[in-house]
Amino acid sequence: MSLTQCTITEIAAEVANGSLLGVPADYSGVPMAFTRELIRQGKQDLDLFCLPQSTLQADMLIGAGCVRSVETAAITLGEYGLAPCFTRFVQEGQLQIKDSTCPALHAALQATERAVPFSPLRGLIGSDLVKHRSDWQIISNPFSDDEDPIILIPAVSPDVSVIHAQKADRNGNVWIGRRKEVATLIHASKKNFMTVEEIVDVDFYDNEVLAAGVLPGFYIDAIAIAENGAWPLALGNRYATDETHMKDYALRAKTEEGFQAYLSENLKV
Amino acid sequence: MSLTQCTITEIAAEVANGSLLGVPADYSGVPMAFTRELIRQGKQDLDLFCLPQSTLQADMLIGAGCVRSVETAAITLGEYGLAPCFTRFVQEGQLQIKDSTCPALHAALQATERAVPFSPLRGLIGSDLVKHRSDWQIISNPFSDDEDPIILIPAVSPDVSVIHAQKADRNGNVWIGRRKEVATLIHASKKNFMTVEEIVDVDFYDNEVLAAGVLPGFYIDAIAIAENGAWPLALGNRYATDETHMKDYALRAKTEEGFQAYLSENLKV
Amino acid sequence: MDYKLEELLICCLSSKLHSMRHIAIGAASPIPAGAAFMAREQANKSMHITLLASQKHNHFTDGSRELFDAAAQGRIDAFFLGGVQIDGKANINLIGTGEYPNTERRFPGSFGSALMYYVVPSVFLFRLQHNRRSMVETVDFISAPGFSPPEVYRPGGPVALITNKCLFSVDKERQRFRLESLHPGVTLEEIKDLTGFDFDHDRAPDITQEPTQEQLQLLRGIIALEIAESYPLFAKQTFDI
Amino acid sequence: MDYKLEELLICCLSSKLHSMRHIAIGAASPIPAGAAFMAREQANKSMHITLLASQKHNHFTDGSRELFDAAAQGRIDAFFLGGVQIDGKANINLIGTGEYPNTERRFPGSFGSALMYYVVPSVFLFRLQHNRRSMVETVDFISAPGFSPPEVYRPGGPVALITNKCLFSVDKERQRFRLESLHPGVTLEEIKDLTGFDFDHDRAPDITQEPTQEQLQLLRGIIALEIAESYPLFAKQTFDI
Repeated sequence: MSLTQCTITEIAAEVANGSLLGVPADYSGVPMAFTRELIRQGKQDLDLFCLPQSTLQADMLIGAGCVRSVETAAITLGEYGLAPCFTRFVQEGQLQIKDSTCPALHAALQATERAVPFSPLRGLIGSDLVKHRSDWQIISNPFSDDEDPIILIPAVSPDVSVIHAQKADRNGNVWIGRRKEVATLIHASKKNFMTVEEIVDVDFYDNEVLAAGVLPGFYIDAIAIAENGAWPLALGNRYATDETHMKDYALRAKTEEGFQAYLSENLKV
Repeated sequence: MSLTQCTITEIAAEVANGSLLGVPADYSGVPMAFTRELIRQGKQDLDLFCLPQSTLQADMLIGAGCVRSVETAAITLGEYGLAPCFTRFVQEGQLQIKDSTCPALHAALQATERAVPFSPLRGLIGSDLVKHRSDWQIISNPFSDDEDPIILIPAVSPDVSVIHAQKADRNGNVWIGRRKEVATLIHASKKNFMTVEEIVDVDFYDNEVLAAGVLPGFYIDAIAIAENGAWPLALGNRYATDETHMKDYALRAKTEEGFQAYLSENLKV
Repeated sequence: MDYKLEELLICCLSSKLHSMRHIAIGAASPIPAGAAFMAREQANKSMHITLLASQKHNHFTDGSRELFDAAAQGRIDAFFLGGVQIDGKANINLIGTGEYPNTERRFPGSFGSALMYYVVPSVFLFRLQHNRRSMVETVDFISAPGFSPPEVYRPGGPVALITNKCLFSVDKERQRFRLESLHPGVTLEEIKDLTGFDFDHDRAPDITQEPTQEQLQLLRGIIALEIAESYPLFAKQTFDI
Repeated sequence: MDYKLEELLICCLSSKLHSMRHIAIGAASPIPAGAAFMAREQANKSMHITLLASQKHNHFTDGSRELFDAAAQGRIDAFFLGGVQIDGKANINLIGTGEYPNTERRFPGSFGSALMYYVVPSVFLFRLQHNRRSMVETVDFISAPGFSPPEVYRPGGPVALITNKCLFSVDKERQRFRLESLHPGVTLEEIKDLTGFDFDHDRAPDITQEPTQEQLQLLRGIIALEIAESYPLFAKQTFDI
C-alpha cells in the first residue's frame, strides 16, 4: 500500500455535479478548505449526506448555490446559532430537505458497510419524519409472534466522501483516533479523499497504540495536505474554533448580500 | 466511573449453569485462567457463543463436560491441529453444535448492539448451514422489485462475556487496541467481566492516542487481575503462544484419559 | 438568596437525577449538564456522565453512533430533549413551525430524538421560553411522539418537562402533564395563560425548591468549570467565567 | 531445478494474482500467503495484502468483522478457501464427512466461507490432498455452494482450484471445472483416477510452469521470512527457517 498524494483542487475536481457527497459532523474533522474549493469550482446540484449533522460546511455550500438536497439530522452552527443559509433556503423553499434522525443516518451507512440492502432501526414509528420518507419502510418483525412494527432504513452509498484529519503516514494511513464514524462513512462511500494537516514519515502500524486509531489507507483514493484545513472550525485537540470568525459568519450570512460579501472575502486563494 | 475489582473466582461464580457465555477468538484475548476456574467450579450446561470461533477455551470446556451447546464458525487449535475434545464430542454425538459462519456471528451481536431484533446478511443462501438453523429466516428484500432473497440473523445476547486484556486503568477502562470485536461482544452482552495482566494508575482518557483503543468502563461489571491470564495462548504482542504446551495438549487431549490427566495437572491452583 | 434562573433550573433538575447510573447530555444542553454534575457531586459519586459536546466527559470510542447504540441497549438512564414546540401529549417538534417542509421558521432538525425518546427510560424535556408559541396544544411537526401505542417497542419516554416558569411531571397512564411545582414568583394563573395545552395540577401547587447555599457554591465553583469546557458562551453569561 | 511441491504451488498460484489490488488471506493458508507476496514482488508493488494471521500484515482496525465488511463492499479482489471435500459443482465442505451433525470425521467449521465465497470476485480453492475422498462428486455438507441461481446476490465465486496434482480453472457458464495444467510428473490418467467428479480437459493438458530461479530466490529469501511471521511451523518445514 502506498500514499497517493494530490491537491485540494484535484479532490474538488473529482466531485461531479450531481454527486452524493458525504459530509461529517463538526467533531469528525470538517474539510473546510476543500469546501471553499468546491464553491470556487462552482459545483452544482450536490446532494449532501450528513453523518449525522452538519454545520458551516453545509451552510456555506447551500448559501453558495451548490446544493440540490440535504439528508441530515440537523444543520446548526451550535453555540453560534441557527445555520443562516440553511434556514433561509428551507424557509424560501429553495432546498430539498430529507429530514432524518442521527441513528437512521448511521444505520443507512452501516447497511452499505456490510453490503446489505437495509438496516432495521427502533424508534421512529409515530414520528412525522417517517411520513415524509417514502424510502423508509415499516415491516412487521418476522421474529415476533406479536404485532411488532419496525422501520427498515435502506442502504446509502455516497459517491464521494471527504474528511479532514490531523495526520497521514507515509503509506497513506490516516489517524482518526476515536472518531470511528469517519470510518463508517468512508467504508460506505464509493470514493474517498482525505485532507490532513500533515503527512508524517512513519508507518502508524509500527506502533499498536497508534494503530488502534488508524483508518487503513486502502479505503482512501488520495490525500491532500491542507494546513488549518478545518478552519474556522476546530480540529480535535489540535486547534479550537475561531470564535470571532464564527460569530461574524453567523451575523453576516443572515442575508444573501452579507453571505455573498463573506464569500468573496473568504474564497480568495 | 470507578473501577470495581474482583477475583477470577468471583467472576466464575457469576456464570450460572445454563448461561450463554460469550467466547472470544484466539486473537481477541482469551481468558484461559478464568476458563480453568470455570472447570474447577464444575460448571454445567454452558452454551458457548463464539465470536466468531474458539480454540483451546472451548475445547477444554467441552472436554471437561461443562458445555451443552456451541454456536461457532469453527473450533480449532490452528497450527496445532484439530480441537481434539470438540472433534471427539461432536463425532460421538455428545455436543449440540450450532454451526454458523463468521459474519453471521458478528451480525447477531451487531443486532443486539443496536437493540434491533435481527440483522440482514448476504451470502448463506444455498449453504447447508441454513438448513440446520431454524432460527434464521429468509425474506424477500422489501427494497427490491426483483426476486431477491436475503437472510435475517436474529439478535443474540450472551448472558455473560469474559475477555482477557493487557491493561485496565484506575477508573476501570480497558485498553483493547485494534481488537474492536471485543467491544461488539461486550456491547451485546448482559454482564461483562474482564481479566487483565495489570491495572495501571492512570486514566487512559488523559491521552487521546490511548483513548482510541479503549473499551469504556461503564460496560464492564468488574475486573480481575490475571497475570499470564491467556496462557498457554498468546496475548497481543505481550507474550506468544506456549508452543510446547499446545503441542502437548493437542496430543494428550486426543483421548479422554489423556485429557483428564492433562486437566488434573493443569487445574492445580 | 440571590441566584439566576439557570441556577434554579439546574438545581431543580438535579434533584431528579440522583438515582441515575449513566446520564447522557447532547449538544446545546448546558443546564442538563449542570444538573448532572450537581447530582453526581451531591448524591452519587459513581454516576457516569457523558457530555457529547466534551472531549473529557465523553468516553465513547466507537464513533458517534455509540450514544444511540448504548441508549438502545438500555445503558443510558437519562437524556434531555428540547423542543421548538412541545404539546400536551408530550410530542416534541425540533423541526420548525408552520407547514412542513417549507416551514415558516426552520430550526436545526430532529437530531437523535426519534430514537432517544423511545429507548431512554427517563427523558427530561426542557424549554426555556414558556409561552403559547412553544407550549402548544398540538405540535406542527412530530419529531418524536410523547407516547406510543402498545405494539410499538418503547422502553423509554418522557418523565418531566422543565421550563423557565415551572416543572411538569408526566402521568404515563393518563398521557398528560401534571404541574409539579411553580418556580418562585410564578402563579398558577400565569402558567395557564402561557400554556397552550391542558394539564393536571393541585389547587395550590408546590413551589420549586430554591438552590441551597451548598448547591450554589458547588455550581459556581467546580461545576461551572466543567460546564465551561463544553459550553463556553453559556458559562460566561451565567457564571461570568 | 530442485524445488518442493509447496514452492511449485506458490509460484503457480502467484501467476493468477498479478492484477489484484487487495488480496486477503485467512487462517491456515501459508501457500496462498506466499503466492500473494510473490505476486506483489514480481508484478504489482502497490498491491495490498491482508494476512489475517499476522499483526504486521493486517491493517484492519474495526475488529474481525472488517474482513467480511470490506469483502462485501467489493474491496477485496481475491481470497482463498480450502475444503475437506470439494465437488464437481465447486461446492465446498469445511464441516466434515458423513451425516451431519454427528459427522464421522469432524473438521473445524465453515469459518467465513458462507459469505466470502459469495462476495469476493476471485476465490481460489486449494486442497493439498488430491484424492477421491477430497475431490468428490457431491459434498456431504455444503459449507458454501460453488454457484447460485440468478436471483441470489452473488458478485463473487470460484475461479480456480489448485491441488498437489494439478490446477483447475472454473468455467462459470458450464459450472464445471476445467483442467488447466498438470503439475510436473502427473498424468491426466492419474488425475482422472484421483478425482471423484467429471471435469473438462484438453486431450494433452499443459504442464504447470515450474518456478524460475528468480522466484525461488525470492521465495526462500524475503518471502519465507514474511510467511514465518504468521506460519512458523510451515516456514520451518518448507524453508527450514
